[in-house]
Order: sequence, then C-alpha cells, then structure tokens
Amino acid sequence: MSVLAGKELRIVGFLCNWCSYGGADTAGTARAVQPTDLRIIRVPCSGRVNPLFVLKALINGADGVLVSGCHPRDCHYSAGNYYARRRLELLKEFLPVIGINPDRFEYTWVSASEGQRWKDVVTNFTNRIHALGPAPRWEDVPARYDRPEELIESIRPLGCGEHPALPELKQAIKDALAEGLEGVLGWKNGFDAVHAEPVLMTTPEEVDSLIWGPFNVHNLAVYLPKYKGRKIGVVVKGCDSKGVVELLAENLISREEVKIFGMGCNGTVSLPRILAKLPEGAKIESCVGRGNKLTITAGGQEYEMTMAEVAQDKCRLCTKPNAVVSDVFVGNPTTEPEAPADGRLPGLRFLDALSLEERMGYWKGQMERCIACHACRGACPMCVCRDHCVSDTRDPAWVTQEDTVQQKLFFQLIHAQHLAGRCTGCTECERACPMDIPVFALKQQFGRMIQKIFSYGAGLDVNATPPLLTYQVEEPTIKEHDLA
Amino acid sequence: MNITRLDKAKDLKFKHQVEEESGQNLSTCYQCGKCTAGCPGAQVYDRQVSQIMHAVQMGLKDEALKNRSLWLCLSCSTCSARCPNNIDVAAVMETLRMMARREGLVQDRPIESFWKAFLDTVHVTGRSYELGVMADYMGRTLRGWGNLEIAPMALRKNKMPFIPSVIHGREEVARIFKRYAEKRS
Amino acid sequence: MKIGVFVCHCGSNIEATVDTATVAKIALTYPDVVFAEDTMYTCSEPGQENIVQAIKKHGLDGVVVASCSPRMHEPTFRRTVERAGLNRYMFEMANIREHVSWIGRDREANTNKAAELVRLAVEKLRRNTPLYAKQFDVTKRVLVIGGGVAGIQAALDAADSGIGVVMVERESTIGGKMAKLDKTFPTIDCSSCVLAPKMVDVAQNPNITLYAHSEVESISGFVGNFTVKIRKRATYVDWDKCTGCGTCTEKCPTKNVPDAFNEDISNCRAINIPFPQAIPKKATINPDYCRKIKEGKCGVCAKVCPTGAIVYDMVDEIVEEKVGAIIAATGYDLVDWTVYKEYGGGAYPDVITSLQYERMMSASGPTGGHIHRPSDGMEPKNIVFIQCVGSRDCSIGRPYCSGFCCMYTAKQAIMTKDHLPDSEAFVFYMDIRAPGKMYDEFTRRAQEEYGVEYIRGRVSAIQPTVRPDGKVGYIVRGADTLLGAPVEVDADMVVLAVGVEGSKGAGNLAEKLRISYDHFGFFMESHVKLRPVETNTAGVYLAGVCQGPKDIPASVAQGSAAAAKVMALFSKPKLENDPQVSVVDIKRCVACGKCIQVCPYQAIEEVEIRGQKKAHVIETVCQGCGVCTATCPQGAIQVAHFTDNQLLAEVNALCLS
Amino acid sequence: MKYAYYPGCSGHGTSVEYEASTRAVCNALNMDLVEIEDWNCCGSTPAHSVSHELSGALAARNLMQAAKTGADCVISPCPSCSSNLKMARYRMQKPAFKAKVDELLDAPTPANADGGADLMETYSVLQAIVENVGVENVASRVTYPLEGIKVVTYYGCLLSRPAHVAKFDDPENPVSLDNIMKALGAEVLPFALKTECCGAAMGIPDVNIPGSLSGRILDTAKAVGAEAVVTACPLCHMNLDLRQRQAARISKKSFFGLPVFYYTQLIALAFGLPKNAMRLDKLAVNPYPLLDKIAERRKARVSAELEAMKAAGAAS
Repeated sequence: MSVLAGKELRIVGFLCNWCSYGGADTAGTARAVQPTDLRIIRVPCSGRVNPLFVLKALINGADGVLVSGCHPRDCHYSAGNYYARRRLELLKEFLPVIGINPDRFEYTWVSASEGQRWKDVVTNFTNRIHALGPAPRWEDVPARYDRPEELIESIRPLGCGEHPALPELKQAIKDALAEGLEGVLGWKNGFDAVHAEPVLMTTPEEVDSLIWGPFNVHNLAVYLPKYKGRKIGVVVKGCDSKGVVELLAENLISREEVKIFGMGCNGTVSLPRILAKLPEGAKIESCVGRGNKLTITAGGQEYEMTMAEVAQDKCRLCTKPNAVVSDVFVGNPTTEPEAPADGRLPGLRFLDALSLEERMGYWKGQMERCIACHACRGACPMCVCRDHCVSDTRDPAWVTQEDTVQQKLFFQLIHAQHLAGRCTGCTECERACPMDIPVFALKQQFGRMIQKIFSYGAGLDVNATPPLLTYQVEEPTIKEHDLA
Repeated sequence: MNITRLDKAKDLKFKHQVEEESGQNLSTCYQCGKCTAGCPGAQVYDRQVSQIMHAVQMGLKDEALKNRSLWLCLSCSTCSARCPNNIDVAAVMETLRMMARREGLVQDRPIESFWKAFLDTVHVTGRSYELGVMADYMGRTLRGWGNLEIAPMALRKNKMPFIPSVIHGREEVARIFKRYAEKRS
Repeated sequence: MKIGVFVCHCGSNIEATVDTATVAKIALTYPDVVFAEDTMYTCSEPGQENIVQAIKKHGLDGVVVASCSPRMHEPTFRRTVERAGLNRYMFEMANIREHVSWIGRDREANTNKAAELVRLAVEKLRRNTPLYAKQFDVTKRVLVIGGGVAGIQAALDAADSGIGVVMVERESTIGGKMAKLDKTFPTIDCSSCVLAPKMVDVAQNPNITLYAHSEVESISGFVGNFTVKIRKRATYVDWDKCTGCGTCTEKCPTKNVPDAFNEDISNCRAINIPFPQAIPKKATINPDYCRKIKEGKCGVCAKVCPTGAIVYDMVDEIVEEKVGAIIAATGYDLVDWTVYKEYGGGAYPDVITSLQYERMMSASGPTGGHIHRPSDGMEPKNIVFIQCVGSRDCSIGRPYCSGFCCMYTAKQAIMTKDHLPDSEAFVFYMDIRAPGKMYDEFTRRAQEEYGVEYIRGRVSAIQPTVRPDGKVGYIVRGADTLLGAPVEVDADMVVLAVGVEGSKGAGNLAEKLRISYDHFGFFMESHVKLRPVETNTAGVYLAGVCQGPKDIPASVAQGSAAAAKVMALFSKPKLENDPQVSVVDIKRCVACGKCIQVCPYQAIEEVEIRGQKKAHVIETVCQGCGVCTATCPQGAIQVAHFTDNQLLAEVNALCLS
Repeated sequence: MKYAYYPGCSGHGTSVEYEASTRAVCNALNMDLVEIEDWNCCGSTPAHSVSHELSGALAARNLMQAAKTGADCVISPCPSCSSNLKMARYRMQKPAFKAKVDELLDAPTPANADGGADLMETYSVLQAIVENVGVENVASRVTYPLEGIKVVTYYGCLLSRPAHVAKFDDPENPVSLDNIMKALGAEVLPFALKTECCGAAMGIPDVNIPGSLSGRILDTAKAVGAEAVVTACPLCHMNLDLRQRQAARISKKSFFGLPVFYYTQLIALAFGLPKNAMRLDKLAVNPYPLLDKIAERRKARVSAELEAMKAAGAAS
C-alpha cells in the first residue's frame, strides 16, 4: 500500500491489547494529537510478538517498528512482557549485524491509563524515524562480493598425528556394544584420504573402522534426537559435546539413553583450505599426518601443509577441546587454553568493520549466491524442527518460494533466531554450506549479545535454561528504553 | 471605567509573544491567586500579579503592560516557587517589563531611572557605585529624598566611599553596553 | 470468502477528519470484500440492523466494522453478526476513531490511514475461523479486598444473595475512613450511627468470612477460579479467645503510642482496640511499642487477660482461599501534604488535616468532641479552612480534583459554628464543586445561615507569629481574587482540606490483580463511562475511591454495583471461556516442550497421541496470551485469531509493495 | 580547594564587614580564594530587568576572567551576584542564547560539546561552606560558642530561588544557615519569614517598600523572641540594619533594636578570629549589648563547670 508520498514513513506498531492499545485509546479519547505514520497491529500480549515479525517488517521495507506492552509487573498475563523484554532487547542488539540501524526498532511500556505517555512515545518515535529518513532498500544497496579471508592465529597448538589412545577407545566401544548398546556413532574413512564420514558402529568390525583425527569434522550430536527412545552411544570432540549438553538441557534426548565417548581433540581441518592448496580436480591418493604437518599425495605429487594453514577457524579459538560431558573419556585430556580476548570468528570480525549500509550490501551479495539447499539447517544439531521447518510449509507462511535476497536472508534469520541462546558454536552450518557462505556470523552475533546481556553460554550446563525461555522480574542488565 | 469589548480587544498575537519570550504556557493559569497572595509587592501594586496574568491570557495588552506593578516587582520569585501550575510567573513579569519598555509604555519612570542610573554607573566605571547611583538618580528624578534619612548613618559608618572603584577593563564593559545599544536600535 | 465492510461516521467524530465514503470505496478493492458502505452510527439499532440485512442479502461470511476501539464495541458487533447467523468470531474491527480521527487533523492522511487499518482488519478476517466457547466450573465465592463502606456494602449485598464472601481488611477493624468521620454531609447525620449497624451485619452474616489485620499475599488463577493467599499479620492476641473486654488496654503501661485511628492527634496503649464499635472488637498489640515484645520485660496484659488470649510469640500466618471473583475496595489515603513547606510542612501544631479535625469533633474522639487546638488547648476563635491542598496542583503532581473536599469543608465549617458559636470560619477556595442532591444548597447554607466567610483564592503561606499576649497566632496570607487584593487572617487554627490518592500499596495490589493503575494509585476501570465497575481482568471489579475520588453515596452505590456484577457472573451454572486460545497442530508438534516451559498459566501439558508425545492445550485454562506461539520454532502452536499467518498478513499488507 | 572569588560591588561599599568576615572565615576554613582579576559589576537586577543578553554578557565577562584563575568554581558572598552568574551560565547552555551574548562581547565565550557556553559554575560562599567544607567542620573549629543566644535566620529570596537554577537548599524552608548557627552554639528559633522578600533595592526609588516589608520581618522576629537576625545578603542587611529605624517608622512600630549580623561575622566570632575579621563596628544597630550578654553567659557557664570539676575532684 502506498504511503502518503513524502509525508509519512512506514511505521508498524505491535501493541498489547490490555495496556498499550488501551493507552492509545486513552490518548485518542483525550484527543492527544499525534503524527499519523504509525499503523497499529493489535496483539494479545507483547509476549506474542515473535521478534521475527519485527525482522519481517524491517526486511520488507518498514522504516520503523515499535512494540509496546504493559509495564513490567503489570502484565495482564503475568509474565508475557518479561519474555518480550528479553527477546526484543536481544533483537535490538542483533539488528546492526544485518545492516539495520537499531534505532529503527524500539520497544517500550505504556499502560492503559497513560494516554499522554502514549502520545509522547508515538511523537518521539515518529520524529526519530523521520530524522533517520526512509530505510535503505535492498534493491538500492550495492551488493558486495568480498568476504572474510582472515587467517586467525590459533590460541593453542594444533596437531594432526595419530591419537595414541585410539585403540583404547575402540575397546571401550566394543565393551559397551557387548553390554547391550545398540550402536555407537563415530567416523570412518570416506571416499578419499581427506574425507571422513559418519558411521553407526554396531559390530566389532565396524568399530575397527573408527578413525580419530583432523578429518572428523562432523558434529555427530545432530543424529542423536533421531535415536530418541533407543540406547545408543556417540563419540565426541569437545565442540560436539556442547551440542550433546544442549540437547540434554532441552530434554531433546535423555541422559539414560545416550552413552558418550570422548577423547582430547587437537583440531580439525577446513577442507576448502586443503583443496585450495591442491591442483583443481587432482585425485587425492593418500594423506599422512605427523605432528602439526599434513602430507597429501594428489595426482602423484606430494603436498605439505601445516595445521596453522588449514585448520578450521573454530578450532583456532577453541577453549573446550575435551568433552564437556562424557561417560568414557580415554587418553590424556588436551590442555585447555584461556579464553581469547577476542572470540570473534573471521565472519563477524569482517562485518564489524563495515558500515551499516556496507553490511546490507554484504548480505545481499552473500544471499545472491545462496541456493536455498538448507544444508546449513541439516547440519545443525540444535535444529529441533527437522521435517517441520517453517520454511517448508505455508502454515505458517513465514517464507515464500520467491527467490529473492530478502526471502533467503529471512530464512537465515529464522534459523539464527531459533538458535538464539541455544547455539553452541559448532559452525557446522557454515561448514556444510556448499556455497561457502559465512552464515555462522548471524549466530555468533546473537551469541555474543547473549553473553553480554545474560552472561550465558550454551552447551556448558545440562541444568541451565536457555535465556529466552525464562526471565527475571528485575533484569539488571537491560535498561528501560524510555521514549516518553 | 470603560467597558472592555473582549472580542475586539483580544490580541492573541500579544499572548503568544509573551508565551514565546517567557517560555511559559499561560493557558495553564487557573487564576487561583496564590501569586498575588504571596507577593511582597502586592500592597503597592496598582494591578495584582494574578490580574496581569489574566490580562495576558485574555490578550488584553494594555491592561497587561500599562501598570506600575511591573516596575515594582521585586523579582523575588516567590510567585514562581509556589505556583501550582509550575508557571514561572516572575519570568512572565520580567518579559512584560521588557515588552513595556520596547513599546514605550513604562509606567514608573522613577524605577526606570534608578535602573538607568545604576547601569550608567556600570557603563562608565565597570562597577556599581552606590553614592554615584544615588546622586545620578536623585538628579534625574528629583526624588529619593527618603534615602537621606539613612545617609548620615551610612556616611558615619563609612559605608559609602566617595571615590568609585574603576576597573582596567572598563572600556571592555563599555563596549558591551555600546553593542547592546546598537543592537537595540 | 465474502466480506462486508461498514465504515462508521460516528456522527462527526470520525467523519469530520476521515472521508468515510472514500474509505468504503477503497475497501471494495480489497480481496474478498464484496460489500462496503459508510454509515452514520453503526452501533445504533438501525446501524446494526443494516449489518444483519447486508449479511443476509449478500451472503457475507464475515464483517469488518471500521469505527471506534474494539475495546468499546467489539462485543456489541459480535452479537450483531451472531444475530444474522454468523459465528461471532467472524468479525473484525478497525479502530479509526481513537487511533485515527481523534488524533490526527490531516484529513487526507487520516483517510489513507483509515483505509489501511481496514485493510489490516480484512487481511485478518480472511484468516479467521469460527470459534466456539468451552464451559468450565466456577467457584461461587467472592473476595472483597478492603472493609471500608464500599467493601462492606459489596460484601453484604453479595452475602445476602447467598454468595460466600471472603473479606480482607488491612487494619484491625473494618469501617475504613467513614468510621473516623464525625458527621456526614449534607444531612449532618452521625457517621458511625449509619455505619456501625452495617459493620455488625458483616460480623454476623454467616456467609462472610472476615480476615482483619490481614493482607492479600498473592493471587493466581483466572475468572471463576482464583486462588488467593492471605497473610494474617500477627496480632499477638488469640482472637478466638479475646472477648474485647478491654482490661489489657486499661492496664498496659505503654501510653505513648501514636493512635492511628485518631490520626495521631492523641496517643493510645501498646495493646489496643481502635474504637468502641470496632469489628471485630479484638485487641491487637503494636510490636513496635510493646515492652514485652521489644525488651522481654512487662507482660502485664498476659497477666490481666481473663481468657489467656495473649500470645507474644505469634507469627504471621498464610491462609489460602478459593474464589471465583474479586472486588477491590481499597479506598484512599491523604496526599502527603507536608511537601507544602509554605504551610509549615507539618511543623506547625495547629495546622491540621481535615481528617484530624473530624476526630477532634467526634464525640467518641480523643477530645470528646470539644474543639481545642493542639498546641495549647485553647478554644480557637478564628479558624481558617484551606481547600485544594494537594488537589488540582501540578507542582506536586496531583492535577486532579479530589471531589468531596468542598462538601466536607462546608460541613466542618458549619459544625465549627455549631460547636463554637462565637468562632469565625474562613474558607479559602478556588471553585465550589457541589454537584449532587442537596449539595449546593448545603454550601449555600454554610454561607447564608451560618455566616461562614468564603474567600476565593489560594493561600500562599501560613506564618506563625507570637501575639502581644504571648499566644501563638498563624498569619494566613491569601488572596481574594474577586477583590483583586492580597488578604490576611490571624488564625488560631488552620484546617487543610487535603486531597486524596489511591491507598498506600495500591500499585502493589494492582500488580497482583493484573489490573492497570494510574500515577496516583487509582485503579483503572474497563471503560470510564460504560464499564466503571469492571476492570480489564475478567472477574475483578472495583468499588469506592480505589477507582477514583468519590463520596459516601457514590462509594456505596459502586459497592452494590460490584456485588451485582458478581451475582450476574455467578448466575450461570458454568462460565464460558474466550475461545481465542492456543491450538496445537499435532502434525507439526515435535514435543520439544518449549511452549510448556514458557506458559504463564501451566495451560499446556504433554500427552501421548498414537504413541507420540505431543503438546496439548487445556482450553479453559489457556488465557490466549500467545507467548507459546511466539516461542514454538515450528509454528505448531497457534493462538486463535492472532496466528502467525494473521499477523504476517497484516505485516505484509503494510510493508510489501 | 581553590575558588575563584567574586566579591561583588557592595563589598567595597555598604557591606565591607561582610567582605572582611567572609575572607577571614574562608581563610580559617582553608578555602583557597583567588580574587577574579579586574572583575566587573554583574549588572544586578537592573541589568536582567532590562535585557537577559546584557545581563548575560556582563556575567560572562566575569566568568571568562574567572577561568584564568585555574580554580574549580566561582564563589561569591552576595546572593544576587551568585544568582546572576548562575543564571547566565544556565541560560547560555542554550546555543541560541550563547550566540546572542557572544555578539555583545569582545571575544565569544568558549563552547562545550553541545554548543552551549563552557563556563565555570558559580556558588554562593554559603553553599560552598555547607556543601564542600561541611557544617561538622565548622563546628569543630568553634572555640567560643554563642551560648545559646536566640537568633532567627533570614535567607532572602535568591539563595535558593529559582530552585531549578539555584539547586541549593529548600526554596520554602531553607536550613543551611540554621545548621551553621546551631553549630556555633546559637539557638535558632522557628521563623516563617525566612524567604520573605525584604524589599531589595526598591528603597532607592521608594523607601516605603522595603520599609514595610522589612518592618514586618523584624516585627515577627522580635515577636518570636529573637535576640538577633542573621543574614547572608548585603541588600537584605542594608534593609534590616541600616534602614531598621526607617522600617520601624514606616511600619508604625517602635524601634526594634535587633542587631543584624552577617553569618560570617558570627562564625568569625565563634572561631575567635581577630576584630578586623568581623568589623562589628560597621553595624548600624548596636550589637555590643548582645555580645556582652554572650560574654556574661560564658563566664557563668565556665565558672559553673569549674565548680563542678572541683566538686568532682573533692569527691574522689
């Protein structure tokens, strides 16, 4: 629908029925004149406002979005606004990473008696949006095709030699199978020397095929929910174990049904980085790892490379190389380094250095390449929806089949929002992407803001509740956004 | 007393001007009279503060500006401190005073002259000088003789030096006055 | 789907700044809209009939009315469409009055905005489905919070109709502010003579359970089924044993306790019964003063109590009650007038509040009804009454009129003349507000018959001075705005007609009740004109000054009204829920349990359907907040009529293209 | 703490005793005063009654001079001066007003980040003593307490008004002077006319105005039993002291005979500072009978204490 050209901007408001909608009525009854830009959508409670509605509006061209609910302690439904406060605060902190000025979104509290306050809120917010001007359109922003290439230095020694405790691990798994475990998830060699593939080991022979080393990239936690109700084991690296913890914390798998095998991890590799060092199309014949050096024979030629050159980004900053939770841990644990001062992976570092408009251009460029294969989703151990993903249904119709940058980005935002407070940072989404799109940056933006606001990291404590599924009556780290 | 034709006399521009210059919203005055009740000058006023406020509300410019009260106001701000509607009444009075001077409607020449005398002294010497102000004022107005009553005591206590203090930067101060005069004209 | 749109003029309320005919014309271009017209008063009888006819004639499946706030007329129009045979939930409203015509002056912008709001309503309606209410049981008991005259009236009316009543009173006796008054206007009736019998009725009515000296600790549940926890504050006296004989009070050696019932103008003992007609007539120990409790010494009351009722180590007790409705009747407190430093800020002994003056004039008060000023016991000759202290004063954040001060000031001035015929009464007022039966006549009588001097103007300051005879006098400096001059009175005593605000702790209680309240501690009614007794929380009603300043007759009327609302609520064997509740799509649910985790009402449970775990909504417990819908990642749980698809359609209607 | 000191014009004329006692007391309280070089008149009431810009410019020149001292803030004993300097700084926070004032000055005032004038804060000496030195520190320096003489404190209009600019004490019932007087050992009587206007400079054009207003203040003070009035303002002091006889005549009362002190004089007295730190000789209403009374009471108290000590010694 057309906005009165030049006069109005498109401002969408979500108001709870009981307090703020009533406050707007009170303002009307008092004939409190306000700017005309705002369009109010009535919702039962601010807690009903899924942050994705706000993102939807902003991605689709709204110039400003305002959410208003009952004051804290005053919610008609007791607690809806407490959930809203956490989710919307986080959303506001998230927006800049996709190039949206966080001032375009605001949330506040107005009670049904506060007509004057409502007038002030509308007036001030509308003035703010007019001062910002019309939101930049995706069509108008120039796409960027540059991308993070930074090779960050590792905070710990990385290695690719044979793990001395592997036979011990195999024996432990065989014992467990003998004791009645249905199977154990692990890795075996794939179609060539640098590709591993997941395996469900059920016989001693299959256990003998188990490998442990830099090519065990897959996070096997992703398969666990599928086996819910069956007794099964899983071999985990440190990062994988965080996924297991988070699944346990959310009751998506049960502790009694899963046996966890761990060994100290010395890092895994990024296959694109290895392939980039080999001639295109060269057949890989063998690979030998010693210390921190890999020797790959491809097309009859030997190539040497160090872990410092080819390790995955997440391994370089890993502080949990040993399983956070395990039933059987064999061998010596790897030394755990101090947390790095800067935990950002290259994707976020690159984005942080850009202006808001450049970030929009960046995502436009990345999303133009997205083929919507949803491999990112498939690799994610925390995606609970599986076959019920909202991107595969019209009911509800969050995304359409249109092949636009906005639609594809919105899918990524849905995924990131669903993972907010739950993502353990395994970066499997990014690894799985056939187009090599750095989608993990969206999750890491949520992650660091959750750390900032709630001092919470996912995947460390099976008794923890993800911060967006709970609340505190007083939120000391969230300051009120007073528009009045 | 004349009958005021409210429809004709109402000068809304005047009201808005007072509101603009004083920064006060006069529509909020509901004529409770608390300003008048506490005004130390009320006993000598020819029109009470609350009445002046009402005159401004009604846009009655003459009633608001042509009175001695503006000049007898002591600027003590008691009215402002106690106004139930948070109106800075003293600021309104000061605004009206300035407007009256601009419009040539000064109703109390003696006080105006006293101020002139005071400021002239500052203009010349950079500081105020009581004896000088007094002499200047009495010379201009042939009034103020009541003060002679306290002069002997003041002189006995050596509280009125015969020599004004003059500052080095008096020219600088004079330039302030000069620019002010130029700007006004 | 066939949708009809009706755009209301609301007389000129909307039409003046919105071109309703154009809005209707634009509405016809929206998907599924087959009929649209503008009407004068849609809510009127012919207006509603017009909708019914249109539904029949055009075979409409749903209706949009663009008019006032749905908080006003949504129930009205739902009944209308139901009359025409549609499901009542196949209806949506666009609020083009409160949100458009009344707040914007630009007709073009308003018309465009109104059309867009109609578009939103149409998009929502297209995705509505018929909904049917479920029935649930109701606990036919009512909680009355506050035992002042409004609460007493509500309790008695409800109890008389056979409803069980739980009354909670913060003080150790019911009676509220009215029990403190000497006389009432405009009849000069004795206040306690009118009230005391009603208080006795409360005590004797078998349907009423009274918790005095108690407060509401917490409230959970919803209309029909509230669970209330009540904190019975320790009285240190076993009330089952106490006979109210008063021996303890007589013998208690601690005599310096400020007497709250007498507004602190006199002292009482550490163990006390507030006044002779107290209900319940039971003693209470004030632990801040009791020597036994503070220092472990004394114990006189325990020694003299003939029934052994004293329990020094009593602690608070929490009791639980189940009720189906709640009436809040928590009354008021006086505004803190000590902020007026120009009136002495509480430092001048002979400047007192009107409520203190009531106690002074009351025959059962500390002076036995004799008027003596506090400082030196002198019988005052000049008494000044100052009105609007703490009312109509933006500078202290109390801009409203407290409503009944003009009347009681006239009463007090008349009573003063009755008590002290030689005295002079001066009343400083701004406006005399006396709308009510025989009210204005009453204030006229004060002036015409009793010679009370009314001076129109506020008082700037009260300045104590010492008169030549050594006695303290109070120079009251006011203005007579009719005279256009400052005036002064040398007063012996000054009575301040202090304004009222919601009673202390009202905000806290409102939060427990989940109702709105304003800056002044008054509870917010559902509609200021048409639903003054209801709140926006179903099953919670208001009575008396807790809703806004009002005098005794109005408080009593609202008490009865609240009781009548409860009776109407309880008149049905079962209550019907609002069917706009959450529904689980079991095909999409993966039983991750997040909805169960966030539901504020424990309305979602895990069930097994054909061997698979799924979430299930208990429809009569769900209140329809939609937090679950905003939480479910698969969108498997949708709150009816606020579904993801409906809100997305609204967002898309506004933001796409 | 270092203060840029602005004495005000009356310090050289009608209020030399205020000036002398202020400097002496500040010195005794270790307040480092640096007089602003070549300061000019702040313009007082006439300037702001004529033009806010003119008043602002006169004040701004002083505040710019003050910046040269390197002090933390400006202090002035005179409430009118400190109020004017405060008000100028307050108004000049608005860039538009600053620009208008700058047009009158030789050089524009420095700007702060928000575009307003970057000028020093001004306080009354009283505020600096109460808030920076502290009443308890004043009390600890007292060597000759005032022996319970009954005083009323008179603040005048401008010490705490207008409240949003003054930001000091209570505009209706200020207590800072009361606290100092109690610290000195005086009895402070309740006094409702603490902030009632004395008539200010209206005496020059019309002596009846301060005559009747001051008459009322003095009459009430006398009625409540005061032995002296304590002030902090040169203009108030002139109206209450120098014009006391005139006030009695105009308000048709007999002469009050109430000594009127600057609070600094009484501090100096209680600190035991030398005579030239008080300049009591400058007061119009004879203060000496009251000082004699203090001395007598002190003598009686000290000898009673000695007796008590002796008795205690004998007993042990």
